Amino acid sequence: MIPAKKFRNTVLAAAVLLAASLILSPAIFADSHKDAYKIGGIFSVTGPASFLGDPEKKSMNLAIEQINEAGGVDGHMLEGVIYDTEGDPSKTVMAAGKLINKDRVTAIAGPSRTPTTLAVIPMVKRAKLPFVSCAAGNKIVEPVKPWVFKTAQSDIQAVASIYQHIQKRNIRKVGIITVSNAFGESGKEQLLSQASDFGIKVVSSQSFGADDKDMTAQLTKIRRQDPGAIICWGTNPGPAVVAKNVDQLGIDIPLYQSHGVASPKFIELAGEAAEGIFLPTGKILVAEQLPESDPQKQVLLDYIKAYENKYNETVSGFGGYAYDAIHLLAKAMEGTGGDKAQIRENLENIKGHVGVSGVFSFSKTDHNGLDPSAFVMVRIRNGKWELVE
Amino acid sequence: MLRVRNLKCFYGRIMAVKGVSLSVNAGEIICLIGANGAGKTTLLSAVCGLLPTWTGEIEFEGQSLKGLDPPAVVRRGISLVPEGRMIFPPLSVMDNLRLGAYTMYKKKAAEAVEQDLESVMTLFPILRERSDQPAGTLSGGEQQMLAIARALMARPGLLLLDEPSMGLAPMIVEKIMEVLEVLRSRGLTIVLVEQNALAALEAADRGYVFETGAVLLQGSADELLADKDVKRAYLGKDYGDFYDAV
Amino acid sequence: MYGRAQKIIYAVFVIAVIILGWSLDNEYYLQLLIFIGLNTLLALSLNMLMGYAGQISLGHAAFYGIGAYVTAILTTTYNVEPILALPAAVGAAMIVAWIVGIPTLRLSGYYLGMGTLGFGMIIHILFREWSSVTGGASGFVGIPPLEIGPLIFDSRRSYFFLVWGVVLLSIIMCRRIIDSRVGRALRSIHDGEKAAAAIGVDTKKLKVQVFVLSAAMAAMAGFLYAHLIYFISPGTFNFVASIRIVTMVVIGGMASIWGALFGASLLTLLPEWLHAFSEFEMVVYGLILMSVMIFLPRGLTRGVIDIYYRYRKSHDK
Amino acid sequence: MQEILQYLFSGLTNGAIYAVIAVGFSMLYSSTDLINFAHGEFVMLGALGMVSLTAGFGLPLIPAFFLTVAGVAAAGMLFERLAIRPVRHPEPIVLIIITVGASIFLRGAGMLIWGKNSYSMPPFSDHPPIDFAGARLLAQSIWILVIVTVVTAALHLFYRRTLTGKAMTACAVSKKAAWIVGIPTKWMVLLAFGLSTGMGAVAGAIISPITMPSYDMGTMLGLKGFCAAMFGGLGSLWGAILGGFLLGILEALGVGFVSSGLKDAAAFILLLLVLYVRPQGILGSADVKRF
Amino acid sequence: MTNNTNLLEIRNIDKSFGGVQALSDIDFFLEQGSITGLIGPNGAGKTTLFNLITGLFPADKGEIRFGGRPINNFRVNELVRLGIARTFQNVELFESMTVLENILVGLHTRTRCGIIESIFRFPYIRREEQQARERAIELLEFVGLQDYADRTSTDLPFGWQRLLELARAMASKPRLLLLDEPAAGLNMSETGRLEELIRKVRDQGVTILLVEHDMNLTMSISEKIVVLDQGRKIAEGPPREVQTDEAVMAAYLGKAKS
Repeated sequence: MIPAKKFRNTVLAAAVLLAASLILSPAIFADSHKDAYKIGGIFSVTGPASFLGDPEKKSMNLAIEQINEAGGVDGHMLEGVIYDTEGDPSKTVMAAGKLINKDRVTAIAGPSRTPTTLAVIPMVKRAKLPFVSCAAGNKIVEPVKPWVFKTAQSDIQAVASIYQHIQKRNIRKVGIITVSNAFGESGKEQLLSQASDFGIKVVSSQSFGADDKDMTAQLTKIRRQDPGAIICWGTNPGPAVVAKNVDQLGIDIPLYQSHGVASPKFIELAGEAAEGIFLPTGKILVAEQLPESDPQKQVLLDYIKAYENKYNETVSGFGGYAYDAIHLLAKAMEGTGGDKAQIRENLENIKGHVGVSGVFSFSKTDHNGLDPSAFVMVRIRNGKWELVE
Repeated sequence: MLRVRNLKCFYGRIMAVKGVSLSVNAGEIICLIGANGAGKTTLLSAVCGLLPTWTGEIEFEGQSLKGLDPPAVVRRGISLVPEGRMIFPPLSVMDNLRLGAYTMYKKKAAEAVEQDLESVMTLFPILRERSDQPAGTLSGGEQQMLAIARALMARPGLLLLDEPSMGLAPMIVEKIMEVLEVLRSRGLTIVLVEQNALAALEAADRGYVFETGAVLLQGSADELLADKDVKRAYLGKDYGDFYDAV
Repeated sequence: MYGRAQKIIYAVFVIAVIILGWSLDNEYYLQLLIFIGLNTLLALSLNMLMGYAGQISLGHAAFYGIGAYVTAILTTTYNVEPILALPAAVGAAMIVAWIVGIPTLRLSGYYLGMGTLGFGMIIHILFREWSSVTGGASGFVGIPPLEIGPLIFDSRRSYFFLVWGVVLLSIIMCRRIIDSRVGRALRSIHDGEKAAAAIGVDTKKLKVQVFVLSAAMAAMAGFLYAHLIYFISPGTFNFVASIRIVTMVVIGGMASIWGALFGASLLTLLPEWLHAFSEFEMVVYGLILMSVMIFLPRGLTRGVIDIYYRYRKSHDK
Repeated sequence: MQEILQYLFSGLTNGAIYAVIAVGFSMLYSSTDLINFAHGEFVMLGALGMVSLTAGFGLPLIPAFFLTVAGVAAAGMLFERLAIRPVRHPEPIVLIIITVGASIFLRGAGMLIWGKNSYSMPPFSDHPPIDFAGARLLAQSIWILVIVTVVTAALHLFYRRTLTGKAMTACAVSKKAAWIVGIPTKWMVLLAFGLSTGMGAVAGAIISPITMPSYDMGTMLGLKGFCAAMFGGLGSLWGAILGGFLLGILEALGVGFVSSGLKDAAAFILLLLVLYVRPQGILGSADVKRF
Repeated sequence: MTNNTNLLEIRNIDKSFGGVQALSDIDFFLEQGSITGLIGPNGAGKTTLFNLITGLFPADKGEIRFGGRPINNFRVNELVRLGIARTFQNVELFESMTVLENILVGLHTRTRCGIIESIFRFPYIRREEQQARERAIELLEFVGLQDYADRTSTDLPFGWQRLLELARAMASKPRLLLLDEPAAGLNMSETGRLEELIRKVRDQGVTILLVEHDMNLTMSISEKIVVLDQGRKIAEGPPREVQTDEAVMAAYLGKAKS
């Protein structure tokens, strides 16, 4: 009665299933243990946030190389294992799982973006693993989670820097235009919530899609409210389009950008329209112009030189997050023998670590460790970054 | 001119033509008649390359047509006026005609095309009147004329017509048959597939009667006209009184 | 009877799941298998619609997302027990599917594709822009672990059993539907909608019904996903995700339950393997997708079986 | 008033882009009944190819433009030859997956060739924005509008005046009828691919100065173009143009009068309504395909 | 003239497509338990009429009554429920299903299991399924295909596929069965078997409307013939009468030039 073909297929399927389960069974997976400290990296090397992930991956490798050349941590070499998240939370979780359970890393640096970081946090919490994110979103360290740290400057400080600057110039009304992704949204939140602290009113809040090609409609709408300045929050190439559109529409008020565009790429993309734009950034873009007294100057110049030598490309403002993360982790690993809890403890107690993105001083209540001095305001003039006071 | 030997055609696993042999001599009008589903259209499809799944032999002017696609068959000099006319409704009458000459243009014979246009428009004056109208706006009979004219534009040696009288008023059918006579007098060879047996046989020299994928009868048109079996192929056996009445 | 083969394979399935669940110590592999399970659910759900009923959907991730977001909002914002949020999540997806399905499923071919694609985009934009409720583009944080009475599914192993239990139930459910009167009617729509109608199948109603069912299964997967990751963001439910589900179904082989399992496994594992290609990953992935469709358009499982039979046939002669 | 004019300008610029992309979709559909989900990637190739040829190889604008379009068209034809023609049972779903695969492949290839960065490209002419009653229009937008008009007119003439164009229409009307007449339909399909992807490249090339092209720019553009094509009526040249401009203008007005965040949703909601009420699109008619 | 013994009444039906008059003023009826042949040359409107009766599209004008009840605006599946079944010219079997399953689909309107019931397989559903299978086997026996129940339907020889389609149509317990060229593609002996089968179906009380080009079959089996030509009814009557009708001869063979 059984249709022979169907029966055979069914049995075949059963056999395949059984075989698959045997193949996947743990005997096959031998885990490697080496005497090196393994540090995992998860960055969005490809995908929409590759402008972050790519330099971060390179900087992480650079940092590990430097540390190993200097003899490693207590004689242990560092070994980096880096996976690509493509900016996708599910993939990030997979990658983190692989790092934690298959590669058995001691600590993780990355991911590059806020949503991917948020997706990983429950895992590191469970795995009890030191974790240093490279993403900007404030949700990551607010509220403080024991195992979670971050090196990227927060939106809070970036927004504060901008508003301070605007306040100084006696501007009371601003229009904001933000990209409709996590970065823009987080910026928008801070821009709206901090405005009143500086006596500033947001008269119009617009958004644009990450792939949009023309923002004149949004800017026209902003212009109608007659603001004294426009603040754009996004990552390339959108803000460059905004800059060009502002130019095109002849809107003659100051334009502020976020630290999301803090790379030479922005100037290249926006071209002449970039002239006169203000933005808060880590000091890396203006390292040369820093006063000699600045503690970060030497660190920055060294990093820039090493990066540009190794990869033969201009340094961006983002790779530093991973560079700092690795150096912080290495510092915290000293004398721990690889004990994760110990490393975490050490991380929390690091004070005055001079990094690329600022001077880090962590504490029980502050897992970002940066103060507003991590940011400087720069202005673009003649296609160059110029430090403004 | 055209020789078909033991042709078997398949649609998937169904054999629609079951071993047909026939021959067409230059300058003849041959008609293939028989009820629906007798395999006439299938045979034409096989000849003009639309249906590649056949066995047996189809020769045109001594060369096999095996493995040729329709454009290649058209270039060899066989044009088909398909069942249902298959004109291009949104294109103008003129464009339909020019497309008929597609292979001619590709042979760099643009001048010949202009001559041919003139000649088919003389043959079908109505097409000249309507040359700028979309072909879809023509009446059924006009569309049929257009379809024939379009096929002629490729300068065929052999013209295959599939049911040119379908759905047309008797007067128009008559007119079309007259045109076929004219064409034959110009040296064109014609194979005519028809359900409308009487009109077709009157125009034709010889005929083949098909029934369920095979040739039932063949002979000169006059013989067939007189043959009672032709009617049988259409209206079924068991005539009884019918014969007496006729 | 036919049922016996069925029971054997279910038994093997259960044994395989149990062996894997107890023997695998590595959370990474458990997690990988959990994702395979979730993707299998998605592929099964779309397979009912696309493989069996022959209706394309390019927006299926929307239902996945609705399941995830509804439970996230209920359990986190309103502190509803997860187990109570489940019917709401699945029910919401079903209601949306019903409302959208009635006008959309009248379309066919690319128009149906476009209609479902547009629907998927709208839902995705809704997740992204309605930030006061959904957390917007940065995502929704703090979803609690799944608790059912005394059971707390907060370890990878327990979740593995949960997900694969649901997968098994879904497979049995799909199997039963397919082998029933409704299933035959569905398949008849796929084979020939005209003939199906001529035989008395109310094709319009049935298409909407299977769309709703399919949405429910996808929402179930979304529910499980939310309580697995504790975090969701709109990007997981975008157009690319919809296309990925379609790909799983087609690569595995349409109208085949085990094909759905296979397609889901392959498309979950493939990126893991392709890490080795690093920068070339996308290129290789695209090539694999194209080649499978060009050379084995009936999907890998069917394709291999076809080749096997062709081989057998040529040897029998 | 000035604002509305500015919205219209914004809509026209975006609309022109959508229109050219939609034409590519629509043209291919009318000839082959196929939706090329990789179309957006050909737009990307056009834009980045333009950048490479001008900035990288220092070619002047005009030869670079034609070389780009020709190159991308050739790539499109190669794609047809290698990935579409061998398909034995060209069902929509199989073709969808193949073109989706192609789009992933091309994006990957784009990433390998051009890296992950965005590029900048100078406008075709260095002219300050033009002022109309207080609303400003970029010189490049005018370039876009002019080129779109020229290309559309050229296409129109190609389909109406040339034998090959008419043959392609004939193929679109009925492949079988065209075949019988002696038109090599396979070649026509190949040509349709070349033209369609060439149109994609035109779109990419003309928008390269205002979009800052990168390897992943194609997906969203492709989707919007697809939307526009459906909107106007799949398979109709003027439908695609109309659909593109309508979509662009509606988006701009949506930003102006509704909310910038929901403008994408507005486009898709409108699309669904069109599909429900008039599936053949605004200009398309259910049974006649005509370009 | 409503007659109780008339199962189907076609009254003054008009139908046009885009300005082309496909049917005009068609008027005839089918007597309960009779076999009627519908013939005419290509393009006469037979298929259009078929589609009107089976509810694929509505008539422009006129009325169709089934069992005394107007059915003009009924949907296809409702008509099946009422008892109208059809077969297709090109045999539209469900290719992914076995022979038995094809018949089971045919029983769709005579069973009632829904999605929920199918998932839980309640006892009465199992019983219904069991009965359906038994009924399906009976139907296969009726057409002589019982030994091939588990074959894939499209693996059958073409002639058997016709029989299968007929059995599938019978599964819905029709009162009226419309056969669209059932003999197309069959050889002589298969046609003979079909003829026998059609009579057997009629003997079960099913009224049959037959469109067929095989005149031998049509003439021998039908009690009445309706002839259409160019959308009009040109003759109606017993086979012999129709065969001698001059209008019919002209429609088929054309007029000789006089």
